[in-house]
Amino acid sequence: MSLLKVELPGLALKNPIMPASGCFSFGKEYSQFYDLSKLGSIMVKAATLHKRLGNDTPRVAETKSGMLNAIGLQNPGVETIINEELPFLAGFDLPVIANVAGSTIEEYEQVATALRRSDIAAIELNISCPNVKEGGVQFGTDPEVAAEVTRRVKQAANVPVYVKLSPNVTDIVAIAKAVEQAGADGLTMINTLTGMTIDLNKRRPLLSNGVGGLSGPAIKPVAIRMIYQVYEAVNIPIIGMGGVRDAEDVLEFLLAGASAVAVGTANFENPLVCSEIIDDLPFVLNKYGFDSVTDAIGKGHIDA
Amino acid sequence: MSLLKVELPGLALKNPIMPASGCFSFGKEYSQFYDLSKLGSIMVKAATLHKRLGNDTPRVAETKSGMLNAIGLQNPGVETIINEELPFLAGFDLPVIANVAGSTIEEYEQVATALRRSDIAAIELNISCPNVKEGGVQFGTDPEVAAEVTRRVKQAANVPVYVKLSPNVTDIVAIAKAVEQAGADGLTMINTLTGMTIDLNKRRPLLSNGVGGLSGPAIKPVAIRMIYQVYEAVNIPIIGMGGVRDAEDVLEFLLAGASAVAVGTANFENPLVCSEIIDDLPFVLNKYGFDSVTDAIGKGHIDA
Amino acid sequence: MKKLETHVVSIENIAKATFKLVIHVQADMLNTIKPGQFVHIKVGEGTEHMLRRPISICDISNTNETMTLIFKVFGKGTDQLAKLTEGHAIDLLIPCGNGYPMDDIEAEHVLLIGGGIGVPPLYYLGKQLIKKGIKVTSILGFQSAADVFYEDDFQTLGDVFVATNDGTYGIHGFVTDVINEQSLFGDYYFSCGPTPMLQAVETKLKDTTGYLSLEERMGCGIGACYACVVKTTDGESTKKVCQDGPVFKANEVQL
Amino acid sequence: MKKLETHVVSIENIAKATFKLVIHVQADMLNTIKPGQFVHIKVGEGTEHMLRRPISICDISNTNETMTLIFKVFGKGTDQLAKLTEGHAIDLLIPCGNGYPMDDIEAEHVLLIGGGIGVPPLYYLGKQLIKKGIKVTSILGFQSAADVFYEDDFQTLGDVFVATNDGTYGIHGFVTDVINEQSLFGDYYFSCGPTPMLQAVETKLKDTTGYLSLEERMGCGIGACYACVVKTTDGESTKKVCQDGPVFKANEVQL
Ligand SMILES: Cc1cc2nc3c(=O)[nH]c(=O)nc-3n(C[C@H](O)[C@H](O)[C@H](O)COP(=O)(O)OP(=O)(O)OC[C@H]3O[C@@H](n4cnc5c(N)ncnc54)[C@H](O)[C@@H]3O)c2cc1C
Ligand SMILES: Cc1cc2nc3c(=O)[nH]c(=O)nc-3n(C[C@H](O)[C@H](O)[C@H](O)COP(=O)(O)OP(=O)(O)OC[C@H]3O[C@@H](n4cnc5c(N)ncnc54)[C@H](O)[C@@H]3O)c2cc1C
Ligand SMILES: Cc1cc2nc3c(=O)[nH]c(=O)nc-3n(C[C@H](O)[C@H](O)[C@H](O)COP(=O)(O)O)c2cc1C
Ligand SMILES: Cc1cc2nc3c(=O)[nH]c(=O)nc-3n(C[C@H](O)[C@H](O)[C@H](O)COP(=O)(O)O)c2cc1C
Ligand code: FES
Ligand code: FES
Repeated sequence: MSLLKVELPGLALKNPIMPASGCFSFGKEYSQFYDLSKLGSIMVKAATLHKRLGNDTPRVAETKSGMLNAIGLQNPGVETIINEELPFLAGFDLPVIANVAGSTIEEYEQVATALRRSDIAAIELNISCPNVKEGGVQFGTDPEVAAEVTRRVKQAANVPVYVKLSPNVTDIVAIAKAVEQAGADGLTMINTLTGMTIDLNKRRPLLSNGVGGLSGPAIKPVAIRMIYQVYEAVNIPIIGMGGVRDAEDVLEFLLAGASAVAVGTANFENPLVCSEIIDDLPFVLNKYGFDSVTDAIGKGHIDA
Repeated sequence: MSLLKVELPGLALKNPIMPASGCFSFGKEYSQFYDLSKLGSIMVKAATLHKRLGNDTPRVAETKSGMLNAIGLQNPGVETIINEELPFLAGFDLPVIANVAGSTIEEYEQVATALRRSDIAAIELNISCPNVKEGGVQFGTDPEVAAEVTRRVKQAANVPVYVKLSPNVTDIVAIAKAVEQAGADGLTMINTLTGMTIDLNKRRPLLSNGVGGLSGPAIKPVAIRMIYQVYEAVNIPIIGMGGVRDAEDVLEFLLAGASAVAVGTANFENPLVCSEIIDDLPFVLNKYGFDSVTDAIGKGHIDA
Repeated sequence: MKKLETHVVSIENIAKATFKLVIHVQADMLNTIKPGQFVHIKVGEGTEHMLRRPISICDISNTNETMTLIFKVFGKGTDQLAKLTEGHAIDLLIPCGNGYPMDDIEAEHVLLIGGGIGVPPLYYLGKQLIKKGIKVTSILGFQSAADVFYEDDFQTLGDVFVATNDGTYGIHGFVTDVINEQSLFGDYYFSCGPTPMLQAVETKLKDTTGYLSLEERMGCGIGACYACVVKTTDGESTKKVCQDGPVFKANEVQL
Repeated sequence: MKKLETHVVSIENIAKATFKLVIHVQADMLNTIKPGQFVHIKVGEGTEHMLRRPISICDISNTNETMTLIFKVFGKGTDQLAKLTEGHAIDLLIPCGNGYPMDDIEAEHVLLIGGGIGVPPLYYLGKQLIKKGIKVTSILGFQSAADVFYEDDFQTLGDVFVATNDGTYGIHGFVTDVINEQSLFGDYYFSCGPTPMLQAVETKLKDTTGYLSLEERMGCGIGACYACVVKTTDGESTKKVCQDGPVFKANEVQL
């Protein structure tokens, strides 16, 4: 299956498919459905310095071809993750990408520092979580702040750092360039769009947090547009995500400029989706005349 | 049907439902399906100073629970619109909202000035069209520029001016406040989200324009969120839009803070949709315990 | 747990907006199912509904190789499920959640206390309890006469008391009113229904060992997304309804 | 034009990925239909597909009160239409577009030149032409043998020449090759098919009066959204395929 191989900083991927952060926990539950070693990689759930209990429920709501979530970064804290969650994944043949979150630049640094003692292959720096009062999206909407977090986490980390961009900005290219200059090894995009739905009976926002992050097929056109624009402006690789649920979606992300693709919401619809996409991808590449994944990357651009 | 009545600057609406600009042309085609006098109002297609032929085709693409369009403001120019299109609407009992676009502040002013000689009830100032190279969205992404266009068009116009906001911004509240301060009589929101889809066979963006505007149910959560946030920050009324296709959607927009609601993409799915919503709305208001449309406006807010 | 693509054997409207859906499931899968578990159902085939819907398992039949679900039309998803017809394909995650602790029960007389769409899972539970020689008394609460279902089926398990909120059928009032009026007691209780009912039951029967089945909006349904958490009583940690529940010991979590 | 909610009478796979769909339509509506018009079909019931799909009217039967469409599975929407079954509901805008100018034709011998899914609308046109006593010769182009459909039906109208691009059936080549080889001519032609074919036909038959039916991606399908425009030959203005077309006089618009 060498036609599916992709080499990215820190990540020798046997295929470009991985579950997106927050949608796959630390893998254990989905390992009931298929062998996780089949995956290109796994982006595990966000880690903060200390345990967080997250937001009140309801935390999710369905929307047309999408969903809103406001989990609020619930996690047991980075130490527990290193000691109790990551060892399970060591039993599989795949590089792990840790998702790092925080409320302050210092917290981001501390989480990245703690992760030096783990076996992860890369860090996904989450400066784009819209579902927490402090920390998260404000780091991802200002190019200078985004660059500063990136710089500090790069110094703290001993693995390549991929910065996860927020789509809730006027100019995604400016943020992408700023974090590239600050030393990011790659980008992951997009995180969720900030949205809301109102419960007509209760006359209040349905999610206890008020707003939540919109994900799923509904947002795919926004993801493709942003990846397309950023691909033309930066020289670091992009891991794409936003609404992927089949191998043709994956090819569309590759053409837009992604070098690998993560799948989030679609795991809830179909727990086997990543495995099925990996099976289908060779046929889809072939159908559209591509020799390999790397052959398709960026090929949707005018001057490609 | 006084329970459906809403009074807005320049607009005495018998009900809060109107077709959204660009999705209903100047009404003639849809008048085959029902009597346009049934509508609360109509937002007609964008007018620029001179005739524009718009973008090359393909101009539309379907996406999951939505669509992309890049019509490119094709229109016969404001004079022809006044002389040949608007007279048809004079035969119906409804206030007309003209949509004003341009490539320069001067063009916006000139279109608004020309419209003094027409019978419109209000202007919708379109500073948020993502589908033209010049003019459009850049006026809608910077608060100061948005305020300046608003000020100049307010001076030129002899009817209330509603400013149509772009959702493609980091901080929609800042833009809303800026145009309120500049004298806007109301807001209409949201215009389309910038998106893209790639043709896997051609290996190029499907729309000839590359990017297009994403509309339809897919974007409703983003529209609700933005209206909810802006409602808490301004004192001028909001006409809401984005993904509406039934009377429950309309109620959700009212609860979020919209005083009236426009329907765009859903007209393509169902040419009778506005008429059907107007029929259903009294029952839906009743089902959820509201005495009237005005009773529901803003009632989804915590302190309502 | 498995993703199972199977088909509808029958569907029937058994009460106001309430449907009994019988689905083909092979015996080897049925044998793994414990009372109180649920299935997570895909609505339709496309992307319009990205989230599955959790529905409790109401009954199973090894002979027919079927599973019965009872659901009420609540929103767009259950409305679409109600339009399923015989032979139509259906896609489930099965079985989900923990179920009632059948092995550890040392009881002689169990109260089954169900409200509305909380009634269904208690039926299969009751069947299993009487198989173990345990006496079962059922207290079923509904909105009104038109909503009542499965009274006869529960009758085959033991005594049944039906209450309606508006008094149009059975006893007028809530399930807790029935417990008061009839001075019912058991050495164990199992309850499923709306949260206010569970709270009332938990308070009323505070000296009896009890288990409650909870509802929460779900994403994955398998424990991976943290959508469906409830706080433990001490407020220090959370449990997942889809994985640690839906059945919890009374007073284990905050209602 | 009307929004019509009706049902499927029959559906049949008649060639590779090609389906013949017969729909119930009442006679009073059928009487308004002109050859070359199309219907705009809603795909599924939910929001997943917000845009309708334009499909040409291939035939109508007043006696049966039916309309026939022939379509090829191309993407997700036509794939879903292919899964329709007898009796299933279907929602159409009908009739759309202008159709071929039947009343103004002063011709003795008309060439019908169709390619692939451009073939269907020519059938009902041909039927109407021979009713007017006009001689019809059909030239139908397909990819390969497996794609050929409706040859026998066209045979009832007059001479038929079938060409396939790969030579697996009929004449090897394009429809314009057939016109060359067989030295076919008429005093009028009507053509429908892929743009490169229409361009070749327009050039080849530049001295004959002709009408072309075009395809363009559509939004509304009724003339209100400006999605489906084509530039007029002078480049100064546009026409809408859905309203001014789909049939245009040769050389009226830029292909
Ligand atoms: C463990 C469990 C077992 C259940 N068993 C049954 C049963 O046997 N019979 C029955 O009729 N109902 C049962 N329910 C409730 C049922 O899941 C909801 O009524 C249903 O999901 C509503 O979907 P909808 O599309 O009609 O509503 P919508 O409001 O359109 O649904 C939108 C979203 O909200 C979620 N949602 C809405 N209400 C609930 C709810 N009460 N609980 C969980 N999610 C909800 C939906 O799953 C969906 O994701 C159970 C719920 C849980 C958690
Ligand atoms: C006036 C007219 C008459 C037609 N008549 C027939 C016919 O009789 N038989 C037949 O098989 N096909 C016909 N077509 C083409 C048919 O409409 C497309 O094949 C179909 O819309 C593809 O939809 P899809 O969902 O399978 O493809 P997708 O690619 O999934 O569709 C996505 C979107 O693109 C649009 N689209 C894709 N291809 C085309 C196309 N070639 N023309 C217009 N829109 C397109 C779809 O309508 C939809 O909005 C006709 C087209 C037009 C404009
Ligand atoms: C329930 C849920 C939880 C998520 N949690 C995280 C998270 O902890 N960290 C993060 O970076 N992104 C998180 N995301 C965002 C996803 O990783 C992904 O960027 C987004 O959902 C878009 O992809 P999709 O459309 O395939 O879901 C979460 C998304 C969902 C739906
Ligand atoms: C085909 C099309 C054309 C549009 N043209 C215009 C326009 O000319 N001026 C404008 O302000 N908005 C235009 N819009 C945006 C709509 O008015 C509306 O803001 C948007 O589509 C969201 O509403 P919807 O989801 O109900 O379609 C257009 C939208 C579509 C789909
Ligand atoms: S629904 Fe995902 S953890 Fe329970
Ligand atoms: S499809 Fe809307 S104008 Fe033709």
